[in-house]
Amino acid sequence: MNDQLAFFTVGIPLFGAIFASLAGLWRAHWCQRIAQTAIVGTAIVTVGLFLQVNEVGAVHYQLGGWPAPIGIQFHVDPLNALVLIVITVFAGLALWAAPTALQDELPGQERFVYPLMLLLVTGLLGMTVTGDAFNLYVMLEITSLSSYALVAIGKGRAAVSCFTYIVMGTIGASFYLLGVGYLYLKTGSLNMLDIKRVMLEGHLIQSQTSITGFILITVGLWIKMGLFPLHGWLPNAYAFAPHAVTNLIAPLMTKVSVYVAVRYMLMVFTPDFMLAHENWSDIGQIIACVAIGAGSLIAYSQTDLKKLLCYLLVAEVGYMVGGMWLVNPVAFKGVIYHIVSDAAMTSCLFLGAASVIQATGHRHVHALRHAAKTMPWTFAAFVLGFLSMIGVPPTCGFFSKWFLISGAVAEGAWWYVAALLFSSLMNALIFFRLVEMALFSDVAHPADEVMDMGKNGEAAIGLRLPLWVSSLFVLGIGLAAQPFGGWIERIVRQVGGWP
Amino acid sequence: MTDLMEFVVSRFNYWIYVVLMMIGLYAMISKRNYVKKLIGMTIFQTSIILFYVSIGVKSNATIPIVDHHDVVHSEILVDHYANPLPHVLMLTAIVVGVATLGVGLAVIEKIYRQHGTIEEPELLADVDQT
Amino acid sequence: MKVFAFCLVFVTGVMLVMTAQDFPAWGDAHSAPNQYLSTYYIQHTYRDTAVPNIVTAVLADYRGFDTMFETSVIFCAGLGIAAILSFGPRNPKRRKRLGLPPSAEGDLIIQTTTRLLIPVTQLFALYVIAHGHHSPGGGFQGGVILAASFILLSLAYDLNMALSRLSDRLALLWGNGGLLIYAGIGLICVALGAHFLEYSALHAILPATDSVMARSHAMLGVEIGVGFTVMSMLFSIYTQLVSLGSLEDGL
Amino acid sequence: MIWQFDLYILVLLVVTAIVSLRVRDLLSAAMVSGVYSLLMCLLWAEMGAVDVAFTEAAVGAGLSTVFMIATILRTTRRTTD
Repeated sequence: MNDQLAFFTVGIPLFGAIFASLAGLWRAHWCQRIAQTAIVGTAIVTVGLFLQVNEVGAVHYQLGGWPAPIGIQFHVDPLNALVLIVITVFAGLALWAAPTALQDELPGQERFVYPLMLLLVTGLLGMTVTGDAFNLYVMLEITSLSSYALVAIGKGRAAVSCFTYIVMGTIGASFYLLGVGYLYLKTGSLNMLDIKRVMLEGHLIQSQTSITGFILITVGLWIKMGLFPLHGWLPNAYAFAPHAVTNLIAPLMTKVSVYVAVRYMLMVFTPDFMLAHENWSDIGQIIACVAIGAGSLIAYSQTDLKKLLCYLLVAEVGYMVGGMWLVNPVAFKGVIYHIVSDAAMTSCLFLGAASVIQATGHRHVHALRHAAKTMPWTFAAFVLGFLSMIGVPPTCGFFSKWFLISGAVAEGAWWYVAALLFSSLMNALIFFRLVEMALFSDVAHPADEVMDMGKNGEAAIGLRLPLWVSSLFVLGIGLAAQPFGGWIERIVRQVGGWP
Repeated sequence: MTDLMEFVVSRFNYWIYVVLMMIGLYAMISKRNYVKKLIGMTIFQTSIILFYVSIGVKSNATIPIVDHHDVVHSEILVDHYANPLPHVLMLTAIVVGVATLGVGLAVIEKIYRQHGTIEEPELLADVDQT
Repeated sequence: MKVFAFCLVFVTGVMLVMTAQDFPAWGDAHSAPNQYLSTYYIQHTYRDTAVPNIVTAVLADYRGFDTMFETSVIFCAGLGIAAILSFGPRNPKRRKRLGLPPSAEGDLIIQTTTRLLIPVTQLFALYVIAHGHHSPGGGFQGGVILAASFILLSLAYDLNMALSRLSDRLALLWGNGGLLIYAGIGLICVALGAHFLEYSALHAILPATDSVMARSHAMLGVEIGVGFTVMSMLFSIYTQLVSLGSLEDGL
Repeated sequence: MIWQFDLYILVLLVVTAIVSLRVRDLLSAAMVSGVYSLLMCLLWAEMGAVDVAFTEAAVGAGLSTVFMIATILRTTRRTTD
């Protein structure tokens, strides 16, 4: 049974989606249980897979029994086993919070929402686990389609935002598809490892076609992860989606796209390929610095709580892209660590925002007024997430910044260091603005009257529990930073071929 | 001159694919009407499919269905059959395209139900009001 | 916006045109993509699977996992569109028909012709599904034609008539069923100790087959599953779109 | 394959693509994009990609156009661009 584990990571949520949608035809409340059971099962499988891979090294699973370049194969190394665990854990938290969040917003929609959520998780897991470039496109599309549908279910501006998301998302996915076509044209293969082998053996890696393929894939993934000049769809789509959906897609979708980009850099195009073009690294970093600066600045000007967090997310994407383009093992350690820690803190922050909005009924940042008094527990977890976003030591955000900065210092990329510090500063400013509202609410403010603030209690327990668990993750990942970071660095050196 | 002609003619599929892709991409970005944007999306996606199909073309080759006679009596000559792999990939891409189109049209209907228009400028004005 | 879009598109176009000079000549049988994997498929497909149509064999067997998720994409779209349109305020004032005559009684000639045409269409669709091993076609194309026959029914009569033959509930059931057939065949292979979708293991339970014919038969099963899902989901998408999600009062 | 035929269809493709985006009546635009799909299907059939052509004829020229027309009749067919 051990050699089938890789398949079950994708298989369990897929079958879960089918059965959840079947059950929805008769008993809508079964959907939720099936979805949660499926995600717990997947989590167990991914942990088992992680332990197995950590012991024996990379595992390959041949679908259809055909050997690698002929058929599709799953490629699981310790790095993507880690990402698989991250996906299932935070998807599990989102699904845990989903029933409470859905109750107010979308009553009677469970029979559609849960199967779509499971299909989304299936796609994310598939994108991480697959070793085939075209299969990744199919997985990307199933992820995108389910997220389009989930975003568009929302009320108000959700539909208009979703249309922009569809157009941009299709451009991104099509660019990716075109890039894969260029690689196929040059190598005749679709398997990632095989593409790398053919390109290295035939010295095709510096040909015009391979370079264009790389650019197309990179730009496609940039659109998918919402890097700054291409981020237009992200804030509105995530902010106006139903809370249950935002909790699921905001922590995971951008991270998985970043992971796919990391994988293309390390596994298909080698680090040597990146270093052969000296100005590329600079261009990547300039874009990342602009993204970090712009994301933080726009976030400061937002008055909508969820939208503010979305712009912070845009800045975080800049961190990871900048770290990738430093092309050194320490920076890659920072990127991988940041994927994990950013999933934890965005999960914590968006769950916190969902709790606050659910408890007060308002999405304006003024919803946080009196929060320290009326909902201390919810607010405490929210503060923990935000401290991590700033980078205060015991939390995981500090260590990810630390690793990224030490990677940047080794390369002498001072602008990137400056952008990271600037972003910390801006996050601190935003944080103090929010804390001021929550703590010093004795000073009268017109919003109290208009929004009828200060009379609500804590958020529902169904939202608070996942919120606390995610804030514990924020702390736990930070406390385990040293051994965990060392382990990541060892794996990154192994995968990227650094000594 | 003949070199240039040959150069153009020998790759004209690739030139046209680039032109169609540019038309589709331009429409997706700059058209104000949402249905027009989706038509642009269809053109964009089909142009990529055209690119893939062009990869697999072999001159003097037939469709990729093996002749029983060849199997039994002689060897299968690879050059006689078009490359099947891009065709398989593009079947999947067409399906994905129609699924995306369907979701896009559903979103357009929802937008029209809410705002009564599918023109971007009027829509954004309407959204800002509410 | 237009100038910006034009510049962006122009830069992309120039990059792609420059790259096209590096491509192998058009129709070159010895270019890299036409050599490496494609040679294997052309030479071995018939021996491995006993299916002459290489595209069907690669689609349903060598890259069957892709096709399973392609079916899931359609399923996902059907589910998602039902979810998008089933919710939200319906504003009756805005539901006026633009430039359409009031819905009249169906035309007798059209209805009679449709009644004659539909059985033939559906029979042809079944042929396309079943004969996909030997000629162009397969589950997807057949499913689309089946869906088209139902759409024809709803156009010639009205939406309720077509929905009485294939209601949205039933469509979802069929869609699930088709996907379950596909994934279920894969799971049976796992239960028999092989990899997911490794059809050759099925010869242990299919009577009178060897491992090559087992692949061929399993591919037929898989195509039938694809056909179910595609038919029901595409028809469901049409009914949702044409009635603004209300499932009454079609065109 | 016959390259003259190829070239002719390719030129027509560009023309129909531009027309479908320029025309101001959405219903006509949908119809012209159906014509575009059908030409594309011809081109692929002629290139030997019969399965792809079959699918495009059924999906692109058939169902996609039907979906688009259904939506246009349910919303609006007028546009200013």
